[in-house]
Amino acid sequence: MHEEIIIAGFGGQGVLFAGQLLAYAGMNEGRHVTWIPSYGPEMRGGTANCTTIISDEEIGAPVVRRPSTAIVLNPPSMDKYAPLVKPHGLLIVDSSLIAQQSGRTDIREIAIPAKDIAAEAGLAKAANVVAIGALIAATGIVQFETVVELLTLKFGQRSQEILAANKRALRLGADYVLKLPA
Amino acid sequence: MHEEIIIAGFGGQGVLFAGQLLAYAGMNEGRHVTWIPSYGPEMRGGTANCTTIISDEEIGAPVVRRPSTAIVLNPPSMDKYAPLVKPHGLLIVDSSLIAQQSGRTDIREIAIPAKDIAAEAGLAKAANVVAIGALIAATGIVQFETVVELLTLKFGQRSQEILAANKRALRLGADYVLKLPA
Amino acid sequence: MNRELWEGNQAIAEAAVRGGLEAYFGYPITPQTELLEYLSKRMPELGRAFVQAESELAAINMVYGAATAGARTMTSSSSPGVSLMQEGLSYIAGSEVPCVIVDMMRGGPGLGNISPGQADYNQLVRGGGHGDYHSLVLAPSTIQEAVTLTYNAFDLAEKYRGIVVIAADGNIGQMMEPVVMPPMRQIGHADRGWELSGAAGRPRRIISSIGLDPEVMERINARLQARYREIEANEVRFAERQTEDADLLVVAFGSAARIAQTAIREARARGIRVGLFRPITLWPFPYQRLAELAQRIPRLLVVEMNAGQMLNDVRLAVGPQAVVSFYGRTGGQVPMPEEILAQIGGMAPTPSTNGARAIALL
Amino acid sequence: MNRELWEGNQAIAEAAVRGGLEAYFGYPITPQTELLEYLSKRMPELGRAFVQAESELAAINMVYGAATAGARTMTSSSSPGVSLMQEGLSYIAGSEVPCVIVDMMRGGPGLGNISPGQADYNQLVRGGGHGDYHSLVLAPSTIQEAVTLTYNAFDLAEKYRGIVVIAADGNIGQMMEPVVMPPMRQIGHADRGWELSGAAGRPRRIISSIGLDPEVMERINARLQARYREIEANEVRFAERQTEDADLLVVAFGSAARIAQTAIREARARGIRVGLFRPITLWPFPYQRLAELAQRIPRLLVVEMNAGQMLNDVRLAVGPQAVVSFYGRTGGQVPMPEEILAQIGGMAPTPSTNGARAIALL
Amino acid sequence: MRGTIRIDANRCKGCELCVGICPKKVIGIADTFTPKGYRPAILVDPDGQCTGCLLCSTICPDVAITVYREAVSRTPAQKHAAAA
Amino acid sequence: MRGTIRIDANRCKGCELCVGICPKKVIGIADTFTPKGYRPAILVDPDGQCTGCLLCSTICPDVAITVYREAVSRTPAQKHAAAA
Amino acid sequence: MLAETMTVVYERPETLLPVVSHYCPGCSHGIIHRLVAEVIDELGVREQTIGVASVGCSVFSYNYLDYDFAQAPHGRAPAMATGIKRYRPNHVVFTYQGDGDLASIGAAEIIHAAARGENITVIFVNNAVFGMTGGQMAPTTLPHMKTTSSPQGRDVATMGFPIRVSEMLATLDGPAYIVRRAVSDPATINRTKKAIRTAFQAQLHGLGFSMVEILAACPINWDMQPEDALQHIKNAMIPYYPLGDYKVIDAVKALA
Amino acid sequence: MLAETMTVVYERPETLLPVVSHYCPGCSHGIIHRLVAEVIDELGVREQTIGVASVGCSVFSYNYLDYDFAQAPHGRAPAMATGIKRYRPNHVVFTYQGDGDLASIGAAEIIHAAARGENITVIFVNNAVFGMTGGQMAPTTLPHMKTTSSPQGRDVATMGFPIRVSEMLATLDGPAYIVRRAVSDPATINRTKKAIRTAFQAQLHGLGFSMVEILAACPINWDMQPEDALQHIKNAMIPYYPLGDYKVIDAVKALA
Ligand SMILES: Cc1ncc(C[n+]2csc(CCOP(=O)(O)OP(=O)(O)O)c2C)c(N)n1
Ligand SMILES: Cc1ncc(C[n+]2csc(CCOP(=O)(O)OP(=O)(O)O)c2C)c(N)n1
Ligand code: SF4
Ligand code: SF4
Ligand code: SF4
Ligand code: SF4
Ligand code: SF4
Ligand code: SF4
Ligand SMILES: [Mg+2]
Ligand SMILES: [Mg+2]
Repeated sequence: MHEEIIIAGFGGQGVLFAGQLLAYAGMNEGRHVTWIPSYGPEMRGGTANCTTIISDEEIGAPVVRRPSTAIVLNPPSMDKYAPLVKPHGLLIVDSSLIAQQSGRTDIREIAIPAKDIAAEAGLAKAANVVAIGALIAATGIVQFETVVELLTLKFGQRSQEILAANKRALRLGADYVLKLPA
Repeated sequence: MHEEIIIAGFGGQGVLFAGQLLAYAGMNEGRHVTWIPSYGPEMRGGTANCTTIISDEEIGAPVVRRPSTAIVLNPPSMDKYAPLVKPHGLLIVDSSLIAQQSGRTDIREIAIPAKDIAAEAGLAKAANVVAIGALIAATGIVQFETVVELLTLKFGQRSQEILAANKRALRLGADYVLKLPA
Repeated sequence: MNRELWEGNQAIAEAAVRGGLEAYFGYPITPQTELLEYLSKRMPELGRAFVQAESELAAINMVYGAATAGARTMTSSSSPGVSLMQEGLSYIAGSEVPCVIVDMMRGGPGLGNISPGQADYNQLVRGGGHGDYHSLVLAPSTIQEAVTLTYNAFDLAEKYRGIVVIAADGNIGQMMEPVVMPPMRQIGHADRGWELSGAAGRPRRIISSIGLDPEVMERINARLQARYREIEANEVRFAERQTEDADLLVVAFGSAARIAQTAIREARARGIRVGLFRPITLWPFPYQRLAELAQRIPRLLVVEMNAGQMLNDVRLAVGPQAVVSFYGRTGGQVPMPEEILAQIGGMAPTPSTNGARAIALL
Repeated sequence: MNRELWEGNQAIAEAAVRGGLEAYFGYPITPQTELLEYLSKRMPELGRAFVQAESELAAINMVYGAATAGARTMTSSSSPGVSLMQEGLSYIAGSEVPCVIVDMMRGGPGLGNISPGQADYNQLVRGGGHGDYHSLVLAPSTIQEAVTLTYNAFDLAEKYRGIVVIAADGNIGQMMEPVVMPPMRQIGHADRGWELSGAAGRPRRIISSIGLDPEVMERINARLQARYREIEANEVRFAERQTEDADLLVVAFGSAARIAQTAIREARARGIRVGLFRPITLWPFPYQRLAELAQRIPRLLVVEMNAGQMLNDVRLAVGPQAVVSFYGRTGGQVPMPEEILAQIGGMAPTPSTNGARAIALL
Repeated sequence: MRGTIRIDANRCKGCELCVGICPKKVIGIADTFTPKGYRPAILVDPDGQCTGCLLCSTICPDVAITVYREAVSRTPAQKHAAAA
Repeated sequence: MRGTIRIDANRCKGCELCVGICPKKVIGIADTFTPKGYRPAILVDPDGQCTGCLLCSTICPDVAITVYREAVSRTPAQKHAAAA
Repeated sequence: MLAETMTVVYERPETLLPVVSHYCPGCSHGIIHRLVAEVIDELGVREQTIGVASVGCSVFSYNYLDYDFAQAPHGRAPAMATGIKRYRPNHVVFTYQGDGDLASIGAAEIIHAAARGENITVIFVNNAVFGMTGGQMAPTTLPHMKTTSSPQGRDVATMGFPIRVSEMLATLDGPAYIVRRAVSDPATINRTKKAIRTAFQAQLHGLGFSMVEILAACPINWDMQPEDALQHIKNAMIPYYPLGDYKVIDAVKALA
Repeated sequence: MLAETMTVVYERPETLLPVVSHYCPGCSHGIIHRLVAEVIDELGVREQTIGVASVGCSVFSYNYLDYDFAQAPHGRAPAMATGIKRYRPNHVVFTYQGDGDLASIGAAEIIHAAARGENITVIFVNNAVFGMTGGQMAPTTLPHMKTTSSPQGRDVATMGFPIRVSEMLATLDGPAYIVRRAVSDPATINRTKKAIRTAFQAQLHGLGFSMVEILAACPINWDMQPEDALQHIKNAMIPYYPLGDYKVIDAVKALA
């Protein structure tokens, strides 16, 4: 197994955190992992993206030009990354913010209203976690439970409320995908 | 012809000027010349020395370890340079300040009380010029007149008195040597 | 085995702390800032010295000061900041005190950008400062390796009383990877015989790089050169992968090497037998081993994130009988595995002379 | 022909003035100070800009500023001061503005001493600063040559929109020799299309070395590299003496070369046929010509006032089939003709490998 | 005095400084997003309360606001002075 | 008070600062040279006018002067204080 | 809503290019850029102006201000400006520098440009933090303030005290005009603009070094809402950095 | 002449090594070295003292002062001293710097060491000229003074004004003790010694940054007889650089 996931959006949408979450999960499941961010010229408010690789083999390049999966959380990222996903790859799109579609037929495209779902879960900011839930449901790249554990580690001590919302977001994201027609 | 002259003494004794005087003279007589100073670690009051080379051929190294001529104006310079003069070379020693002798038998050694002679010429500081006079008389390395012209250029406009004293110093230096038993 | 996910900058900082770092001085610059930030918290916690200096110039001279006082000391920066340290580095080398420098190289020249680069190779390896000196330059290609090298860098610096550089780039500095951290070392050490600790019960000591008398200065240089020969004899490090059966050798260091590794895997999958030679010490450069390999594998592809700086050393090692191609990306561009693969695929055995370089610049 | 006796520093200063120097910025340091002192009088006399900067860092950035404004501009320093200029030089290179730098090298590393040295070779030639850039480095071996090179340096700098370095040492800077001074040039020039002169009747211009997008930065680098290839094609300079019948080739630059010349004369007087190859451009290095010569004369003695810096370039040029010996004096020591002669005499045809250097350090 | 403003939604970054400063409280935040992803400020002034007082344009860091006033003939110099 | 001084001719550089400062004018310049080539200062005090006032030693840049006074018993600390 | 009878009383200055800046929402750099542009427009000197951008968030000020521009190494803008001004004495030369740039790494260059009385104008944006690199402590960071490199707050015992640059430079004989202003509300903003204008006028009259220090907000690194950040200028910064005229030579006073 | 009854009332301090210095006749460095040695001796801290020599004529101060010593790059002594002091906080760390070193190339380092309140002592020898390199203009050179790099005299219009370092640093909150003294005659010399002692005492008590600026003579580069040079300090330098206490925090006052 060798998965390269790019997650992209505006700064502040938690794309870096989402990527790290995956990397931690991969590591905890005994895999090789790398995570690497890339910032735009802007301090804040610009675009941000990161690449997480989870692999059974030692990882060479931590950067990829064409990921096997892309999660895009804003329109510019959609424009940039949708065409780059490898054939047979996966594209996850936050349809709350992105109206268009990639138009590609050689990949699997999941449009999920992540932001709205997050709001529904009680934490509008957790669209990133919704997207991770969707990714897990679509690929099984890591175990759902591994991520729940990590969320617990991360938020558990700070606020039970936020933790619960994040768990809900993860669950709802996964459920949304599981309910999609296959 | 290829002459390498080291002139050495305390800072302030005009050793650098003496060397430049020779270099100018050599140049004006159509020769290749170089002049190069070397300072000790001390700002002032330390030893100073310079090397002038006058040659019919293009000059390579502007520095020499063993000069064909050394003019030494203080005891430390005597100690340092007397042993370095090339065999058959020339050593000019200001005997007003330096009591010892080199003890070398393979060189010509001229002990001249340059400082006293300079005082006699009316300019105690002109021991350096006395020594140049001696050098010219002993070697004919440059024309006496060339040096007189240069002194005139240098001091003529500033002070006739100083000029006259320098000319006297040059003359007396030369005379002293010419009168030595051959 | 306790694997933790560490960001490169922070991992290096923690490795330094565990390796015995007693005094850190630095100035923010991307992509190294997280290292400084980490230590701004970690060092005071441990009661060790941390100063955010007013500049890289001040930082390197604080390091110089702490080093003369006997501290295990370090600074970190990125390319333009390292340029500002050149005078200080030359002084440190000239006065034979130990220290560790981390350079998270970025795209240049000038202000350039904050993307990863390797164009400080010459500056670090050939001496960016004046005078005849060398730093021991270590180029990790994983965070684990960066940790190990940093942890041991202080010992090396002290052993040879000189500068050890960890030469990495934004890839290494900003990525995260699982790491096993080495244990915390005790700090504090016996008097080493040269450090400034107050002339109590012994004659005073002077640490200076002056030799106003050239004879004295030449003796200092002779001592330095002798030590450099010793380092060349003892400390050459490199890694080889799949060189046994290779027809083609990729030579790359640091993050370029790990990227090349992906290309090599792909090439092998396509039946092209490629090996990797990765210098870990950029200085001393592994000339000898590379020369041996080139006897057997006379086709080499040098991959760097610069316009061909290590290339000179490779050429020096292998001589003109080998075919040396070069693939370089500059200005913060990272070569992608596919590009390297294309170079591997397209490498025709045409000779390249030493005078003219075959530089592929996109 | 009007021969005048000039001190090297002053001669270079006057040559710069006559070559069109419009703005000078510098900081005192031995053995360069006389150059600055000379200009402190000469420039204001002519109504041209002179500033004694607060440091070499400030000086190089004043030069950078004046260069962006279109001035023919220069600074001068010596080794430690040049180390402090590395960041500025990298910026100047990256933003493609022309300037001239004089480095009167001295003994190092560190504070070292004020005696002549050549140990800035790597710093000047391989890039002391970060990023992929080159300066055109000119190494005069007489004052007349220093004058001519300086006089024309501004044209070169402008032609290639980059840095031209006059690399000399205290020997050249402080000695006096007869010189024929070139005539005074008119100053003032037409708009060159890039200089900052106020956006009057044209779109504004920006001079910057930033390329935050690596693609942009790589394009800048590609442009620089293309220009460097052009310089390599056009500007290689060297001098040869008595190479026609030589059995042994001495390779040396700057004042080491003129000293070697004395040794060669002596060697020839003793019947040993020795020739001299003297690179005038240290970058671009005359690889090709030296390679040709080494085909015919495969025994070379490299003489430098350092621990063997140009040596690498000589090795790159001649390859392993030639026997390359090295004689270096360091730390401000000047090799004497007799010493070089002894090396010439004693040069046995034993092979030297690229990995290990044969450095004679006294 | 009667005035109004125009907010360039492309430039506005939704910092809300104008919202806070407006003495007439006629600036609000839109529900839409700018191309940069911000919710821009909008004028909500059904009653024409804006006086053209220039406070919003003075505080706006992104110079996104143009201010208008009921025409009074003025020279360009005066116009500048008003802005100062 | 009666005093005297001793000038270390090896260290003296003949700057004449002591000569100028001595209120008793008992310091002169020798005719000889030091190893460094300077004419050193010498005490010329046939009448024992020196008071040990410390002015010369205070001004001497080369710390070449040791000052003595008619014995009055004093502790080392006082000795230092006197120099200050 | 825009009646026919309405005329523009405020619009973007001509030499502030119509592009969206890279600054964060609420960042004071935007306001200060505007003020510079307005002053240059009003003085009508666009075509003889040369700006020197520094390293900091304002490194791209040249993307917004429509003049010839150079970009200086971190801290060295005053040296570059000196080089430009000495060669082009009739041009209007200004630097635009942050507090990290000017007061930390560039302390020597600003002092010496001021001491030389270099006839340039310095726009000094003091936001008490290294903005661009992500909010590290600057020499101007207030005591106890938390930053990414003073995570427990600036402890003056180990990290030193903030530098009051205007006061420090005012001890020099070189400068003609040194004042401290703020951009915390419309009134202070308007006063800042006046000061910027005076500074440029001083230069145009050849009176020597002029600098306007401007207390500014970096809401992102202060971790505050833009409005709170402006409040923070008033409540925390101004007490430590009093607004005022630190040096105004008579010839500059006479300009008014 | 030396009667039996005589005792030594002044002799060379113990930690001033018995060697002939390289300084020119009449150079003030010699006096100042002596004062430092006397103070260190009197405070009895030789064995915990670490000196930092700078680049200038005093580069070899370590040849004369019998303490552990480091030698700093030009201008960077305060940074080196910071590195030493942070690692050895209980040692007495001082720098010995000339005006070229401290006020020209090293302006940033001295300001920041002062602003940090670094607990070190700075002996600042202001002789208004670059002595070591042969008498070029320093930032401290008086207006109109001729030097080898201001051959027509320092023209303040193009070369700027002298910097009054003590006044400048006194604007900072970091320093504990900043005074200006002179060595123009025995009285000023004795007062200088007192100040040096106070400065070191401040450090010993952990009170922070202390600096004694000392107006000093460089007879050689001033081209004056030593005695005239001391007069010049009085007549020309002190009027421009008034002697005095520029910053003395209460805790330092309490030491006296
Ligand atoms: C030599 C060098 N050192 C460090 C940096 C990294 N750097 C870029 S901006 C900056 C700080 C800028 O802070 P400030 O001047 O206050 O500007 P702001 O971003 O706050 O407006 C630093 C340290 C650099 N580019 N060059
Ligand atoms: C980086 C660098 N620049 C310049 C020099 C040359 N230099 C040596 S001493 C000196 C000036 C010293 O003047 P000052 O500090 O006033 O000391 P003084 O000799 O007057 O006591 C200079 C410029 C140097 N050694 N290093
Ligand atoms: S001009 Fe004044 S009243 Fe009108 S919107 Fe702006 S702040 Fe409000
Ligand atoms: S102040 Fe400007 S940027 Fe901020 S919300 Fe209002 S219009 Fe938008
Ligand atoms: S101690 Fe006083 S009286 Fe005696 S020689 Fe010295 S200055 Fe003169
Ligand atoms: S003051 Fe000292 S150095 Fe000067 S002449 Fe007197 S004894 Fe000699
Ligand atoms: S980080 Fe701060 S200074 Fe930089 S753009 Fe954002 S708010 Fe402005
Ligand atoms: S040059 Fe001046 S400062 Fe230096 S030793 Fe001589 S008198 Fe003293
Ligand atoms: Mg800031
Ligand atoms: Mg001085």
